[in-house]
Amino acid sequence: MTPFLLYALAGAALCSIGLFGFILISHLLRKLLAFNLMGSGVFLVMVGLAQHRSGPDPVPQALVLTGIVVAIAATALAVVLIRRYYHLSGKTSLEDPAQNPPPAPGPRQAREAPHE
Amino acid sequence: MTATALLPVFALMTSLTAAVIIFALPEQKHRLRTFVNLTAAILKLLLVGLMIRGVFQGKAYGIAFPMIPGVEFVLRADALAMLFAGLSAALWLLTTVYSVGYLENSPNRSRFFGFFSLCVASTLGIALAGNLFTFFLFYEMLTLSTYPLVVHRGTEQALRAGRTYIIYTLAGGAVLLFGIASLHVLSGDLPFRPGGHFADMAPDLQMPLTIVFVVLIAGLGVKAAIVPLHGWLPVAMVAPAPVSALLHAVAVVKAGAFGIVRVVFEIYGLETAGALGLLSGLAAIAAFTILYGSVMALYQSDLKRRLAFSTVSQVSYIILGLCLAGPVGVAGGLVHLVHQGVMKITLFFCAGNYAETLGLHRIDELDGAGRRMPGTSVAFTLAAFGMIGTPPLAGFITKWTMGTGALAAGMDWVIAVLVVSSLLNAAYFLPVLRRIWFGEQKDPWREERQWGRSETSAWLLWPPLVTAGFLLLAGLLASAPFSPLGWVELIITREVNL
Amino acid sequence: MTLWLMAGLLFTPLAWAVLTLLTGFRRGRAITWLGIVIQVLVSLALWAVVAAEGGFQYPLGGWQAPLGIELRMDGLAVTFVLLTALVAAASGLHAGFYLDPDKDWHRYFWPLFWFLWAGLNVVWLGNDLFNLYVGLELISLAAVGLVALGGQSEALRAAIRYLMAALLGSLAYLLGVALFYGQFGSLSLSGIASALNQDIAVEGSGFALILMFFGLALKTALFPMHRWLPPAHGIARSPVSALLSALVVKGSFYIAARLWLELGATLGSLALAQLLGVLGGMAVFWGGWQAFRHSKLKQVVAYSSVAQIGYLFLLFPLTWNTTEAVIIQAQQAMTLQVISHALAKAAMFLSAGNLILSVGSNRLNALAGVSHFLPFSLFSFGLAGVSLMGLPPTGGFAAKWLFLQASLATGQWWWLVVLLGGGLLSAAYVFRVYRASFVEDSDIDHFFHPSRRLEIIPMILALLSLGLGLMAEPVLSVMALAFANGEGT
Amino acid sequence: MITASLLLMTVVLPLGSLLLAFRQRWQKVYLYSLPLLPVPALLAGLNAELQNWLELPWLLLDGTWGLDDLRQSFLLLTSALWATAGIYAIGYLNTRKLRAFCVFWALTLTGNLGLIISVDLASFYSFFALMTFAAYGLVVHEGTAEANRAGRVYLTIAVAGEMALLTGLLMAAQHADSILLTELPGAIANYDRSWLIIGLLVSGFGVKAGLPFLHFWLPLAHPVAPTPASAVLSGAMIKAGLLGWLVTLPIGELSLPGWGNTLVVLGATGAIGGAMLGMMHIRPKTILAYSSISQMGLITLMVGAAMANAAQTATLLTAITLYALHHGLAKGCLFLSTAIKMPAERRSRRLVWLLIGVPGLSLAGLPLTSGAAAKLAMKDALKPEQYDFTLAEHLPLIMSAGAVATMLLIWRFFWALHQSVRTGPNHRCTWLGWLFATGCSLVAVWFLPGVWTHSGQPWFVLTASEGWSLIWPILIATAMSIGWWIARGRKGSGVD
Repeated sequence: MTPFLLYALAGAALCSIGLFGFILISHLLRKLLAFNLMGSGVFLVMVGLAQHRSGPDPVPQALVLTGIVVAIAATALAVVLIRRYYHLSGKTSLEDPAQNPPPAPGPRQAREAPHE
Repeated sequence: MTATALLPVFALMTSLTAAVIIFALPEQKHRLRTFVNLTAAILKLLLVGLMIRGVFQGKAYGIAFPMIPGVEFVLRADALAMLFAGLSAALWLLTTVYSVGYLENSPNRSRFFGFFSLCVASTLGIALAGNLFTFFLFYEMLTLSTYPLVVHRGTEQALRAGRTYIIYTLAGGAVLLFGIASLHVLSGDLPFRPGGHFADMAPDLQMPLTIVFVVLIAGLGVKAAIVPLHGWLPVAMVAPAPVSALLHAVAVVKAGAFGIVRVVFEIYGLETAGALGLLSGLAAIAAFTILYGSVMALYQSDLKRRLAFSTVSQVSYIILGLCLAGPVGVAGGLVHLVHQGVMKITLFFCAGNYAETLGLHRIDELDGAGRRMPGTSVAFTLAAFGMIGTPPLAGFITKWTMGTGALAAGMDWVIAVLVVSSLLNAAYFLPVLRRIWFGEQKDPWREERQWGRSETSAWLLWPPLVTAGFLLLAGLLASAPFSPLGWVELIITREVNL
Repeated sequence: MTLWLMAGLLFTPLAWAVLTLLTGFRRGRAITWLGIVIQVLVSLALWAVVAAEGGFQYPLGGWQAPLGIELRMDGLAVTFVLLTALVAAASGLHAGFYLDPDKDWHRYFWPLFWFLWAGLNVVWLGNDLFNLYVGLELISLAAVGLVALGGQSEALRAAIRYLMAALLGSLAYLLGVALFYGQFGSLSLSGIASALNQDIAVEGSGFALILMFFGLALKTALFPMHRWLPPAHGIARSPVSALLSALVVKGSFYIAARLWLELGATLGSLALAQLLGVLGGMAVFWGGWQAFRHSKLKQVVAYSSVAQIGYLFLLFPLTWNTTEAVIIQAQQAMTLQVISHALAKAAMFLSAGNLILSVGSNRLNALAGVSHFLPFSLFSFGLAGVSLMGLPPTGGFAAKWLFLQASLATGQWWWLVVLLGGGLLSAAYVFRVYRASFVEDSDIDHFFHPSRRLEIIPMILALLSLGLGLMAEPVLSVMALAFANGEGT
Repeated sequence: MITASLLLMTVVLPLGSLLLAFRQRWQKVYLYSLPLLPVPALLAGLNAELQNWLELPWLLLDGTWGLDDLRQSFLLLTSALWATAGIYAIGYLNTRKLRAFCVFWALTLTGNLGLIISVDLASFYSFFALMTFAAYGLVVHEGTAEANRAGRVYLTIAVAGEMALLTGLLMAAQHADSILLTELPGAIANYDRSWLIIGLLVSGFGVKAGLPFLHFWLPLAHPVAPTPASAVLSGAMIKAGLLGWLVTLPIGELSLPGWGNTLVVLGATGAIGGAMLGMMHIRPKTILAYSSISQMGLITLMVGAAMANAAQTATLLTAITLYALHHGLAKGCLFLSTAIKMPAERRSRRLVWLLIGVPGLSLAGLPLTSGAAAKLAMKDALKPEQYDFTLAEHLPLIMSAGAVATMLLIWRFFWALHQSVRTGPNHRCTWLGWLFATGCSLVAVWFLPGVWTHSGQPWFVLTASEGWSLIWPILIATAMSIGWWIARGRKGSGVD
């Protein structure tokens, strides 16, 4: 039971919690947070598992760095989309519009906002 | 690759390029389109004629290149191929002429003629295909290119007919594909070869081969309209007359029959097929189809539907002929490939003329049509008598040859089938003739179109007359060297080698 | 020589992405077309090289793995590179005419387009699992952005849904990567494979494989996980849909296929193989049925993608411990299916776009009487349809034929049902479109003829997918090179 | 050479004449050309050298045409009959549906002549079928409901007959491995299932020959046709069936008593039953039709005998030929006479009645007529002692009964004709045709080959010397009809 394995298990736990949230939560921002949680979980697993060989291993660090960058990019894109979506539809989740009638259009000034 | 090797490709190309050009032409350029059509048709006829001469002198034309790993694309011009190719080339020219007249100032002509050319291209491809795979390739191409022709009118009825047609044919195609694929797994890529490939097969192959044979026949039988796979044929009658003529005489139905010929002769080989006990079963089905089609035809009051059922019955003559498995009987079957084509196309041309000129579709409207349209009616009469098998017309040659073959093969019951079906043919054709010639016209024609002194447009009148002439000559000069019978005997001596 | 080619292949897309980011739509278009020319030439050259000399490894910038990035350039990869070049070029050109320059957000099409292309090339060439991950992410993010270009809220909804699915998928994949690295301390496929060959499979590494397959299947929209695809592909602008259906989904599948071919023999199991195959089969039927039911043209096409992707997954059962010959056959079938589907589907989406442009409606029955006007696009659509139906002589048929051969050879006859039945089902929905266009009752007189430039592009693609069946032999021979010189499978 | 061209012309001329049907306004010309159509056949019959086959290798399945003495006499009879009927038709026909009539006339003519000159099976069957189907056009020409019904019956039975023929010929040809008619009898003779083939052929041709139980169409169809058509139908075409029998059945090859009996029974039934049925009718043409059945019945007797005893074939064939010739011509001119209108003035009317009467009596075998010759020939051909099959000894009885029946029927005909005849002028050609026919039947017949002599002395003399044996049936019949006439209380009698 090395500490590294502990990290790995913690990572796995984070992962599953994140997954749990990612699937169950319908609010988009929280979904996104859940995703980030998962992401960190995965990174933790990566770093943790890689250590059990003799000596520290540079490769996972590099990988995780890259992974974090990718995750940030993804998050950024997601945030932009969600924001835009909210402005257009005034909704914060993805239920089928068929189920609930088309919502009142989002905040007007946001619609006219030139930078959108 | 010499020019002779490419001759089949050129022949194929003529109609393909014609199709492309026609699709590219704007709708209203009628003269130009007609010109393209006719030139292509004539050119093709010439090329095929060249090939026929070459094959007669024993030349071999062909081209082959690998397509998919383990499978070749093979075009080959042997005598059997020429039988079918010659038929389709000759009848294409006539049908083109006819359709030009038939579709005068109707919409979507450019679409029609485009697919029409495609359809003929695939027919030629089927004729020239050198192995089952290539055959299948063109077989499916035919299916696709005929669909637009069937639904050409775009009416609800036409669309429904098209649906039935496509369901039947595609399903049949799938079955056929399965058969071909399994055969391929069993014994690799099989070129068509006289005598077939399984003359000396391993005993453990017998069972799978039998199954595969059944599957293949089932797949091909859809197009050949073998009962109970014939359902699409009568429905497809809503298509314009030239299309029905083509479907019945050359293209679709014949493709199926021709495929069966290829499979029986050049994949399995008559002896093997007989040894596996497959021919007798096939013969039984064919005989049943013959009788069933004729009986059904009796009950049709629509002229084209009656003709359709008569096709169902007539095409199975070809198959029955094969099953006689003797040189003479086989000759009877093969020669019917041509004879039935010529006769049936004549009948459909005439039916189309009645519909176009006088607006007659039902048989009981035909009273006295003979006096109004003598030319058409003479053609119709000749063809009808040919179907009945009256000498000296083409149909008689078929029946006589098949009959002799049946006796030679000791399958006397076939004679009974022939006689009964001839009686039935007489029973459903003679009344029509009686109405045409001896019926007193009761009420004015439905929608009559005047063409001055002539009974109908020359475009419509001449094709049936010419084909009627063919079927008369095919019977009268049956012993001449280049008559269908003569050619078939050449095939048999050369390729079927019985 | 190859150095320059590789450099061109990988860096022009990125460079062009940055360039076009700085310009407006019209200038971006001009720049892009230049880039397209370069890319196509480069890809052709590389293909020629590989065809002549066989595949090779290419350490990027001279740094060796694991820290450096090592690219593998084998026949399969280069074939897909060339395919990408073709389809992307076609979509790019088409988009140039198709997209409305006056909608300012359309300018973002170009950079996203280039990022996508870059990502694809990375995936085709990537040799270690992590690079593949990066490539996947690049693809996903660019694709999502492209979908979002639709503008209205529906598009965004689809985009977000897509994004979520993609993210989940890539995380699952990344987790798998982590586990692998933890076990074998190597990221390169070949490294892991050799490690596996030395000591028997470590328990649990099967789980990693399953995780990765789950992630990739999610991104490839395999049957139960396909829900995100139809809205996204349906709502996106036609050139985008073309790119997505033709290439993007293939990216993730390609990785799955490589994993399976190299690790499957040891880590995989009959159950897994059959499961994937069955899911594929269900995808074929379900997708076909949905396509048959839907009344919106692009929805039909999108669902047909679901169905067509299903065929790809027959690769797994057909390569599970059988003879080398059959494995090759199945791989060839898979490749042909990928190529022909890519070409056909791109042609279909582009021509569908033209048709919608012409009749001004996305509905199927709005096509009534269209065939009056002999629109080129209808023919392109039809030809592509022929390929989807798997009728000769199209590439779709060649693929189906090889699949048939493989499944008969391995005695797994039940896949015949999928192959033949699926073909008939696809015929059913394709013919629904034909039928609609042949209806005569409505005499529409308004028909906007799109410019020939728009119509010729899908036609070319369709003809390519048609000719593929006749040309299958040479294409496959190049593809087989990699298998020949050991590298890869 | 000359033979070849004549034979070809026999078929080509009538077929070529169809070209005249292209223009409505040529129909008169066509009508006037009708008598010329059979001329080549006539010439061929008169001066073609026999047994000289004309090979037509490309025709059908290797055509062979030619004449032997059997065919020659049939050809002469047929062509002569068609020619005279053609002349008659010119006067008889009104302009309505003229073109159609001419076309069917020409076609039927072609068939009828062609089947006589064709030696190979395919062309024989072709011409036979052509004749069968074209004759339908003649039968229904009047277009009346009765005609249509008759036509339907005719066609139904005819098609059935054709099929029987096709089957029989097929089997025969396949067994003979040749399609030369001359080969068939031998082949059939030594074929284990010859009974089947013979049965098919007998019934197939029997339809045409008015064999009992296959005859139903005949009394319906012959009368409704236009008179000249009836003449050829009953005079010539009915003989086509007979010819069919003679050329295909294994006559002279071997003795088949069984078939002999069958045919004799059928023949007797036809000869007597036909006459009896005929007595029921009052329309002259119908009566004549029945008389044809009865006469063919007598011929069938001879055919049966020939089947029964190969040794007698030669004599029987001459007798049959003679009988056929005589009956054809006589029946022809009787039919023609049914449409003759009586001249108003008395003496010439007597003359006409005489001219009508003599052929009638010749049918019954009046001495010095061809009928007498035929009957004598039949008598000594059918001497019972030459045969050993069961019914042989009844033959004389049957023949005498037949003769009586014939005579009765003739009286009935005269009476009916007398009832229905009208007075008025006749078209020139009507006279001409009828006189020609009568001339042939009374005079020309003596100059036909094979008719001239029998065992050294000329028939003409024989008929006189054998007078009594011929006269008594006539007398009996006359007596019976007079009795019947008295019984009916002098209400309208036979001749006045």
